[in-house]
Amino acid sequence: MRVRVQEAAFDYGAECGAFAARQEGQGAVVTFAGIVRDTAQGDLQAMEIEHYPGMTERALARIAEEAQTRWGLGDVLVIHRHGRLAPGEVIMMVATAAPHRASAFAAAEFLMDYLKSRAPFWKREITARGADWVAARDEDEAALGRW
Amino acid sequence: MRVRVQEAAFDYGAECGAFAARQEGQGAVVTFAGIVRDTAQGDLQAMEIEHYPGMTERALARIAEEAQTRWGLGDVLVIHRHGRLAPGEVIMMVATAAPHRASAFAAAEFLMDYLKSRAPFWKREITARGADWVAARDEDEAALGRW
Amino acid sequence: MDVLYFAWVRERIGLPKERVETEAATVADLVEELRAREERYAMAFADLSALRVAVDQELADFDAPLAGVREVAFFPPMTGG
Amino acid sequence: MDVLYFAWVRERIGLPKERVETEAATVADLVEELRAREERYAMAFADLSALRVAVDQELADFDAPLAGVREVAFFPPMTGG
Repeated sequence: MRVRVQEAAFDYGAECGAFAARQEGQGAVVTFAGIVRDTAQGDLQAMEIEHYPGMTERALARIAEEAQTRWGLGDVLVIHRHGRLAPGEVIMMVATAAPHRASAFAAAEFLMDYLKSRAPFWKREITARGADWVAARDEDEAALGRW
Repeated sequence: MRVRVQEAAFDYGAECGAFAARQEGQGAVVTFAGIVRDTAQGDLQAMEIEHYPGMTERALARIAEEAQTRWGLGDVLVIHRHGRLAPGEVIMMVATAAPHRASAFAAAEFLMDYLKSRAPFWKREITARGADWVAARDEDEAALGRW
Repeated sequence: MDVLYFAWVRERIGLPKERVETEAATVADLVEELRAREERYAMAFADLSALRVAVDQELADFDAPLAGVREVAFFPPMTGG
Repeated sequence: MDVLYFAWVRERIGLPKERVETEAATVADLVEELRAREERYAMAFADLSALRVAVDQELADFDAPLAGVREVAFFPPMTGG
């Protein structure tokens, strides 16, 4: 299990490749990548991500541990960036490995649902119109109900 | 949308990286990789995958098109190998890109469920004990019921 | 028409593909003709619930009509992914 | 104890962190003390349903006790991922 919180960019493809290559006895790998999406107006200059150092690492480690235990994962990886990102950049990723696909998919979705609403990150969109904090979506909170 | 059926190995990490890099306006990328898993006895020498040339490409293209339409995907990729593979090798992958994670996850699971039971591939495990065709699992057929 | 066999169906019958001249109206009729040929065909087609069929590269049922069909394939349930 | 503010709570109050000497028994009591200080605190804490709180880096409720606590943080609902 690995959890990384960092300002630096990371190579999503290289992380996926290395993760899959180190799985022994696992038949299924699922990955998710969150990408900085432009605004509806197409004028996004940057996405700024604030976080709570210390609590962030603890929250992510706990979520990853719970996923690993609950679905008997062979491995789990979480990487989340903070700071200033450009449109198209990868914000974060998770990867899960399990004997069969159902567990790998469920665990990855669980990780994402909890990470979205329970890990202390806050996004702000910077455009020529100003800087706006991204509002939490009701469906993200509601998504936790299924686990 | 890209569908590839090939005997040659492919670089799963490089495919993930290139797929994520070419997404514009999509916030979520999900990938799945199927890996050759050893037998319970730990004596797998190779996995042989037979397929039905012609029908395979048609079936995969149709499944990918349906996923793209149904979940409004920005992009979808399917790669599946045939021939002889060693334990630990990547058999196949799918990747989906969508504005939000729920669509990307659902489409990837749909692709995998249909690909497992509706694309003409047959796996055979080669061990010192002989060569055994892998039996279809009832839960794979049952998984189609949810879509 | 061309008749194709895959996986253990191919192994039991002993060939991957053959040309079959038939007046069979449906896939099920074709199966009856094949079964009557030789023991290896009877063995391969012993349990139709363990078999799948594709007609012109589309999955089909055993009651599918064969008029105008160029290619029929028989194989076990698929195990890709 | 240390009191931390993040995102728009930090912006409204105008600082990321401050040392607060308090006898408040619960988070809610602490919020009342802070609200009474200045308008910017009253503004930041106007609608508690829009806020989340962490006590010693664990998510908590507003009725959580503060005995022995070293760090309290206030912030809006999280938007990671």
